[in-house]
Amino acid sequence: MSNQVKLLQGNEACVEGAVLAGVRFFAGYPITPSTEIAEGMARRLPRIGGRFIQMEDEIASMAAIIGASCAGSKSMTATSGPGFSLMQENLGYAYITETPCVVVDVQRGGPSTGLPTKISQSDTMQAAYGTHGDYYAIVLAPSSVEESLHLTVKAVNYSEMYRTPVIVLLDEVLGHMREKVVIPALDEIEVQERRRPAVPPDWYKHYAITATGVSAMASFGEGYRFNVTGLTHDELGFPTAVPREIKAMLDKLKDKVVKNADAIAEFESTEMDDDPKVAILSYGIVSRAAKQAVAMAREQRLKVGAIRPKTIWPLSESKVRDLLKPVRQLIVAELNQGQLINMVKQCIDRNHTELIPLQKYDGELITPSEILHKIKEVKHHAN
Amino acid sequence: MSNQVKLLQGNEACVEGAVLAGVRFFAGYPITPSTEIAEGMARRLPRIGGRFIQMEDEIASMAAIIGASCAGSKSMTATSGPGFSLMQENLGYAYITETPCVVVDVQRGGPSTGLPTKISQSDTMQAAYGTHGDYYAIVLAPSSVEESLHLTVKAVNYSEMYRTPVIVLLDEVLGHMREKVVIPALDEIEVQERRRPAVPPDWYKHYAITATGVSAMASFGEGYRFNVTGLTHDELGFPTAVPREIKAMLDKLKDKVVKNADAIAEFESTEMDDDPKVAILSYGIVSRAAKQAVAMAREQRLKVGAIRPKTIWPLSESKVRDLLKPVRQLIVAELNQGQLINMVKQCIDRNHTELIPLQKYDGELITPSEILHKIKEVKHHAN
Amino acid sequence: MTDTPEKVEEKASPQQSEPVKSKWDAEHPPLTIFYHWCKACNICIAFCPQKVFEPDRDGKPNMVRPEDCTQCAFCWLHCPDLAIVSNEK
Amino acid sequence: MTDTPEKVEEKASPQQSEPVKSKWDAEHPPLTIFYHWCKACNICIAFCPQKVFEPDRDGKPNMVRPEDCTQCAFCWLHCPDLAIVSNEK
Amino acid sequence: MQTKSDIVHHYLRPKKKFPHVWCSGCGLGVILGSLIRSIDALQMPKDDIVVCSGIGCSSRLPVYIDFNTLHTTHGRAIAFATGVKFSNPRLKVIVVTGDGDCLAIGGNHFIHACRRNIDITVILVNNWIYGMTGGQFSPTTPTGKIGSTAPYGNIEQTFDPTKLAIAAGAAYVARSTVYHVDQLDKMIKGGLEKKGFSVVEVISNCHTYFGRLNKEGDAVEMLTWMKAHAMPIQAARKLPPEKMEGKFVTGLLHDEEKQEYCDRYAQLSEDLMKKTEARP
Amino acid sequence: MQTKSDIVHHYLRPKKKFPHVWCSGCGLGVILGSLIRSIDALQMPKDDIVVCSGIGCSSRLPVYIDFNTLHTTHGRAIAFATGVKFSNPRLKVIVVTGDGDCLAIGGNHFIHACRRNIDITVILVNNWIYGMTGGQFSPTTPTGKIGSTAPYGNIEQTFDPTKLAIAAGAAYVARSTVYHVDQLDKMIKGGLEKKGFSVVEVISNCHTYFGRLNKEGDAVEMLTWMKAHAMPIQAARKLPPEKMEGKFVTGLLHDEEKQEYCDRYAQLSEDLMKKTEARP
Amino acid sequence: MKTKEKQVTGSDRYEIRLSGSGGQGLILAGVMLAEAVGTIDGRNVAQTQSYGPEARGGASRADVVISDDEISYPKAMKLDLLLALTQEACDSYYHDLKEDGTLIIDSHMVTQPPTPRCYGFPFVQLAKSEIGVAMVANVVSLGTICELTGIVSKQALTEVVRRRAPRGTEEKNLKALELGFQIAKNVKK
Amino acid sequence: MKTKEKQVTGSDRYEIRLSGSGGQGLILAGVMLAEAVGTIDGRNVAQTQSYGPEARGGASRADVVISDDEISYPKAMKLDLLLALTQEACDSYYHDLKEDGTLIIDSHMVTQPPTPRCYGFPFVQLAKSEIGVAMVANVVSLGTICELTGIVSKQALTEVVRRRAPRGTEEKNLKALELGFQIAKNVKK
Ligand SMILES: Cc1ncc(C[n+]2csc(CCOP(=O)(O)OP(=O)(O)O)c2C)c(N)n1
Ligand SMILES: Cc1ncc(C[n+]2csc(CCOP(=O)(O)OP(=O)(O)O)c2C)c(N)n1
Ligand code: SF4
Ligand code: SF4
Ligand code: SF4
Ligand code: SF4
Repeated sequence: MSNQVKLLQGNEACVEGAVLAGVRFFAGYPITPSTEIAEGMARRLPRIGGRFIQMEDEIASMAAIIGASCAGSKSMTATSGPGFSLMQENLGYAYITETPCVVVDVQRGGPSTGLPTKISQSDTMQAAYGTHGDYYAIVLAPSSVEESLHLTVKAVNYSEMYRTPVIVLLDEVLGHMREKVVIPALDEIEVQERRRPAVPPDWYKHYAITATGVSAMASFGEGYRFNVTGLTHDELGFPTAVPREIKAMLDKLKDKVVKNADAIAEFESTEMDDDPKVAILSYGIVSRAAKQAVAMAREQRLKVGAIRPKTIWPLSESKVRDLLKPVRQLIVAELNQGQLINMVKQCIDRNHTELIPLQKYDGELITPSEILHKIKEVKHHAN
Repeated sequence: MSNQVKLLQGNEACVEGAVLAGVRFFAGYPITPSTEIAEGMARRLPRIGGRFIQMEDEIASMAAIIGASCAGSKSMTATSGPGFSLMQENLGYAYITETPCVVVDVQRGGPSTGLPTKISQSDTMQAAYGTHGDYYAIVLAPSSVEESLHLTVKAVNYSEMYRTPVIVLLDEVLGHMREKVVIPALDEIEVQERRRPAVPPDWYKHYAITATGVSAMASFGEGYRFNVTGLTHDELGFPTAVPREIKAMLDKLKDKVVKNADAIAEFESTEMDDDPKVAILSYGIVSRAAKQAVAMAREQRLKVGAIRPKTIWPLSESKVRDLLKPVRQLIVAELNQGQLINMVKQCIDRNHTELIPLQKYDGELITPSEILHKIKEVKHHAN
Repeated sequence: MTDTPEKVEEKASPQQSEPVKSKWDAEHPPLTIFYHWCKACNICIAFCPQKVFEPDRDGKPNMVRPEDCTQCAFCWLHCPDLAIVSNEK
Repeated sequence: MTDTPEKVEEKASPQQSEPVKSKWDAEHPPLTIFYHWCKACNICIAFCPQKVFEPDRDGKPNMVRPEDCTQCAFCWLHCPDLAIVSNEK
Repeated sequence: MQTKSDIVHHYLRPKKKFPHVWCSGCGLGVILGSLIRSIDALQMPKDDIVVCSGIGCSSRLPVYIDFNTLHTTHGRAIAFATGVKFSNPRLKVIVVTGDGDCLAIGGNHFIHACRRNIDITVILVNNWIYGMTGGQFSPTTPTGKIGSTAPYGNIEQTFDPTKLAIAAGAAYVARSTVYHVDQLDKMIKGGLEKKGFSVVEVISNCHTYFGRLNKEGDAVEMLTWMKAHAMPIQAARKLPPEKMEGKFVTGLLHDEEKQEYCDRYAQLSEDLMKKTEARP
Repeated sequence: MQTKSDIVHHYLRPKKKFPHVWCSGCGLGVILGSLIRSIDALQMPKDDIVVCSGIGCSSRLPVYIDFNTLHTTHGRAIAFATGVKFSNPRLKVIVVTGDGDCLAIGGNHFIHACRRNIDITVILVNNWIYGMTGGQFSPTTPTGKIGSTAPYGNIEQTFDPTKLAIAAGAAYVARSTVYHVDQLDKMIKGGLEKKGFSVVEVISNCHTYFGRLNKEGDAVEMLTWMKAHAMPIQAARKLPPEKMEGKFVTGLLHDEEKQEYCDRYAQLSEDLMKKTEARP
Repeated sequence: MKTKEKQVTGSDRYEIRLSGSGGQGLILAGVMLAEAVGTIDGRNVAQTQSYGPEARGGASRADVVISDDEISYPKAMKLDLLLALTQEACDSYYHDLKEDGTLIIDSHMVTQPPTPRCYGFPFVQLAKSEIGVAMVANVVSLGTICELTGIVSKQALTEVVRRRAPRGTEEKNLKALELGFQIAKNVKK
Repeated sequence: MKTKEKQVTGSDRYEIRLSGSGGQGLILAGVMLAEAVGTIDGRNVAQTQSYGPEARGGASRADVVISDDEISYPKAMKLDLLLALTQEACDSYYHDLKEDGTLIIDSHMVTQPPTPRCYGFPFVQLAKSEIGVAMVANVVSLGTICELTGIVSKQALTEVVRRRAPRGTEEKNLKALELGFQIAKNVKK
């Protein structure tokens, strides 16, 4: 199977990535436009000793993958807006219990049933704030089919490394479009395993506070017999209401993500070398339109660049500020009524960089010419 | 019953407010620390011709109040974090279908089961971004038992006026504490009714685009026979995938809240008249500690003020900037790891106003002395 | 079995005294078919006990034997596109 | 009815030959009670078929008739706080 | 046209015209017709009827008919309907739902509504598959059959929705098929007339997915199968079990008088209000 | 101590000591003991046992025992347990859940697990009320009884969880009470031994809420009631219906052999892998 | 710093904590006190309590803050009065009492008072012996607090005890209140 | 502005749309074309399609963008080639075709072509008459496109049609492809 070239949908590439990264448990409930992921898993997993189960709904799907992860499986589910909303409660459980798992959300138009077969990026904020309580999400967003494979691998890896759920944000267009993908050989990709306890069961603390913020994790059935609970808990995993212990637990959840934000937050820059004063910020499939627009603009001698976060959350404020140093006018292009732009507002100095929204939310993809149009408008203002 | 003085819990005050404002349908599922609201409704409603039903879960509760609202009842539910997470999908349905209803979220510690009997303000962001898709929440947060009554009335009113769900954010301490409340006579409070259609059924458009962004609303059984759907829809309420119609629908959802943000967003200022350079921003019960701290600071000749948003969402950027004009250092005090502060970051110029976080998330309330301590630290820096 | 055709025959009994065959012809068709609604599913054609229909080029029902129609109601009750109505019942 | 006492008597039968009454006394109590776990629910006291217990000041079981204990097991099987164990079984 | 067979057209929405979205030959159109005829036969005023649904091909049905219609979220139609009905018990509330909508994600609302015995009529369209999302297996897909998420054959047991409904407390439970239209009309009419929670399971053909994946042919073949395998309960009762092998029972399976939820609440509320008034 | 009656203590968590959080006299402690004895009797290794629960007083049980324990979200224990079991079928998976947890919010997961017949044992603690949140009525609160959200008496019908489980496809269904401890031990043991989905409903006393609100007395009174009203199935079968009035049936109510979910999947997977290998 | 705050929170703010074990009815006592002060005496009042995560039994407390001014911070900061019906409660909360605050203990239950400067009454025993039920010790102590501090009017408290007492126990509770007044009077004398 | 963009998106980017009605197998044809170009000819390719909200029947289309460079924007911007098997499809998409783009229509189905400068073949009829099943009209047209434009190699396309054709229909599909080549050759001559 090594280094095969295949024509795949974004959803299918997710399946490939997951299988490569070692995912052997998938529980899901069908929903457009994510269903091909479940269908792919249903075909693949039983052939490689993995397990696929279609649950009665998304709540159960999320529960099942957490249970499976506790029992030692790398596990994953996939859904779209309505299902993602339903998963929020148990997703919160995965955050507080620090259980590795991956959730792919293939975005479609919302709210509610909305636009099942049309594109959107309107789950951007929900991916970080959808469940109650404080928590810190890691959210990755590929922009091509090939990257869907690689970021899924990365999502599984981060989830195991940091013992936390990781979200992959796709969208209807990326999920369904086909591009060619070089399927890497197993030895060409890095696969991370969760850190296993090195201590005997009696010494084991399921939530040991460590320098990195990440605790080793035993699986059920290995002799450790620990407790897992969604209540605030102490290092051993027993419920606690002691303020000091609660704070320690919540700090741990925060630190392991926020302190590693610079490592996790990746960006791609296009034509940023000559320090353009105008740039486009966008993520996912929209950044493909931005890239095209930059090429078009450059042909017209307009000095424009583009920036694409591959990691939507955590926000690395320092990285964003760094990347935006030359930029005086930033077009934030997104398929919603303004979500990414709010995140950017949090980190930048608006006296230095003006933010120009380019928002489309009618079910259609932003086109290169719409961006080019905006670039020209902006240039005009700037002059 | 007019102008009675009663000793009530915050949760009980919500019940009084709801009943006064005309709520006659309550569907809920018990959860600490909100249960007293359901219990109060169970006692009250059957006595006044209203209807109380305990549903099988929070998803069903949210569904039932939307159904009831479509049938013409002012309706409400109450819950806490885990239940609020479960309600998100159907809450999104209420937003897109523009169905009036009120959800009270009595906050406790999260994520997940977290700290069922302890205070928190960590659903602040979720209240605006918990469900998928673009939507614009109205979220009110009282800081006293009496205000719990009045803001519940206001929540019901806003919900009917703007045809949208309204969230009331309480917290464990406010929900359970008792203060005396003057129960207003019915003629002392303003009660809003949803605008009924003035046109004959044939002309009726359930989602008519109007100047105010709010459409008149008929009830089931009145002869209008309209369709309600969670799909993107046209003015009549029929599913549409026409980009123009989708955009119009989403703009309508946004505009009716955002364009009225200045009217909806209310603030309380304490000791802000002499333009203090240091101020405390906080909401809900925390602002009571802030007020106490301001009094303590003023006694010590420290020029400090406090600002309290009664409306958490929508954010009125202009109002916030206005209020903060004199302030160079703003202590943002909240019972979470930093949620309100992110919202503030979006509207202010950080070169002008430094933001100083004061975050407590160990299940205990912030005390006046903790705030005073922070004030002193800050003053020191400022000198 | 409470099979549709049987049942409807009952209801149809008053007409049985009339000479059924002569009532319908190409000019006085027993049914009206809304061809723009019809999706050519073949149900009426396959199940008509009298074989009144044959498929046209698009697979839609062509009343080739209108005179055989007994107004048994099978077709209009089973048309999933509500594209058939009787001209009598 | 598969009532607990009956069933346990069966198991207890080997002991029946011994002189039950003489086996236990205040020095050789039939049971050990963990008083710091006991929450004084009164179950053992109320149901002991031999009325072995009486409540102390806090409502916890005081073995006033240890010699009457037949080791029927009711008390330790029903103590919701797992506060009773037999010294023999 | 003013013939009786045209009656269905008088209940279609004037502003949203046919043809509908369903596949050629899909049983849903037949059910649409049957529902309309049943309502018409009972002379229920259009204005008083509320039809709720969830998400799925079946759940698209209400959009076409000229009643008060509520097209909700996946699986939750019955919970919404409970709100509508309980808020205004004068309304006649009908739910149209699929085997996925009602029994997979919506199973809990289904059994709880049965338990409450609230006066709602559920038309449960059982086509053994998730049609809308493209053919995944459902809780009623027979063991061994293919679905897009059961590419090697479904390994799960199935629900019998009528048994579940009876065990959970429904007052009226019936089954028919899109082939047996007269029986179907009768069963739906019976459900609508019943005061209490009524469930009519309708076996329907999704040849597009179930038929194609399982090589069970087109609409005509699937209807033929229904004709051959349905057994009215009266007949079934007389048959020895071996003769029932492979058949399924249709007709009125359960009918029980018991107090309806809204009634019971109304009575409680009335009593309380009298008491309150009685006080000085 | 090394007597047999002490066995329960050997299964308590060394690091989290008694006394437990439950009220004085709460039946949950009795169930805890029974579960431990049953496991001990079957000589199941501690390391292989996973006990899952949701949220509620009952769901606090796993925290005390020295197995792999998973205290999950309200109503979802069975769905989590499904993930654990299916991921590693070697593990023995037990769910401890309340009438609210299992039948109100969790009803759907319950019936679907029955349907799949996955090898999990559910100990359903039925105390007719939501204990943890302070006495709201539940789907098993008898009609007419008081709950804090049914201050004028519950107007809803109840579920019989055993009927529901049987209708939904469970392989083993039993009922006992905290009074009938020997029977309870036997029923739990039977459930644990059963390959497939097993449900043991345990009638338990929440005198703190149910008892107090309904004037049914303290733990002793409620246990006495159980003693008086339980009827073993063998006896019940022989009684005329009028003699069963007000009684409830205990014992093994349903026991059926059918293929278990994980087994069936394993077989499918094995076949496929053989085929794949067989290919060039 | 703490001492400074004491001054600041001064004015006429008065903070009371009623503490003991679950089941002693201290929350109800707190509610009665607050209701009397707030709805009848017409002062401002805020009553709070702590719910343990494991609410079944264990320690219990109710706080009541009273003031003629608006009450900003509703929780107790530094107690003016602490009632402790158990040793555990006394040990836990004594340090929250102002230096010159009033400590009232159940003299039978709190065997090791942290300071000799306190009032001790055998509330529970008296309730049992005089009224016949230990349950009303809470109301006995309310009466005592009323009589000793005058923070609530007798008439208001009596009214509220009558109103809030569980049905059928009104008489017993009023007697208990009276008993509370009485034993305090004896001390004051 | 649009005209300018045309230049810009130029390079060797080539955009194809296959359109007709649902059930004509145009998505599959798009996938075959993309797979041949991408995985065998070794060029870059992006294949997209539009899902209606009401996916049951109705119009259908598949777009394939081909380039030797990296493909930034994956959707068609201005078509180089439009295949239209129905009048409706032709009417809807003709305006997306470049001025100098290639239009290929089913000459029986598209009775009113928007321009005379187009290639017309009776794909559906030919498929029926020559191969015996209308279903393979999609593959016939693929063959024609291949032969006319050379955008995909014959060998690659043949390979993929063999691989992707529904089991049991391989022969018919290969014959259809051959037919497509043939009719195009006749035109080119
Ligand atoms: C929360 C949520 N999950 C999943 C979906 C996707 N979805 C829509 S319809 C459907 C299944 C429909 O099956 P069924 O109810 O049997 O109806 P049919 O289409 O077969 O008539 C699914 C899974 C959704 N819309 N919302
Ligand atoms: C999503 C959610 N909703 C509600 C609750 C609140 N809650 C906790 S336990 C419980 C009911 C418990 O009842 P039951 O399962 O019968 O257990 P018991 O306490 O009686 O043993 C409820 C409603 C919650 N924790 N999470
Ligand atoms: S074992 Fe039996 S007889 Fe002995 S004390 Fe216990 S209950 Fe009484
Ligand atoms: S049964 Fe147990 S807890 Fe209850 S009184 Fe006896 S020893 Fe104490
Ligand atoms: S997919 Fe199936 S259920 Fe849906 S419309 Fe087509 S035939 Fe009917
Ligand atoms: S509240 Fe009820 S169920 Fe909970 S511990 Fe107390 S007696 Fe047991």
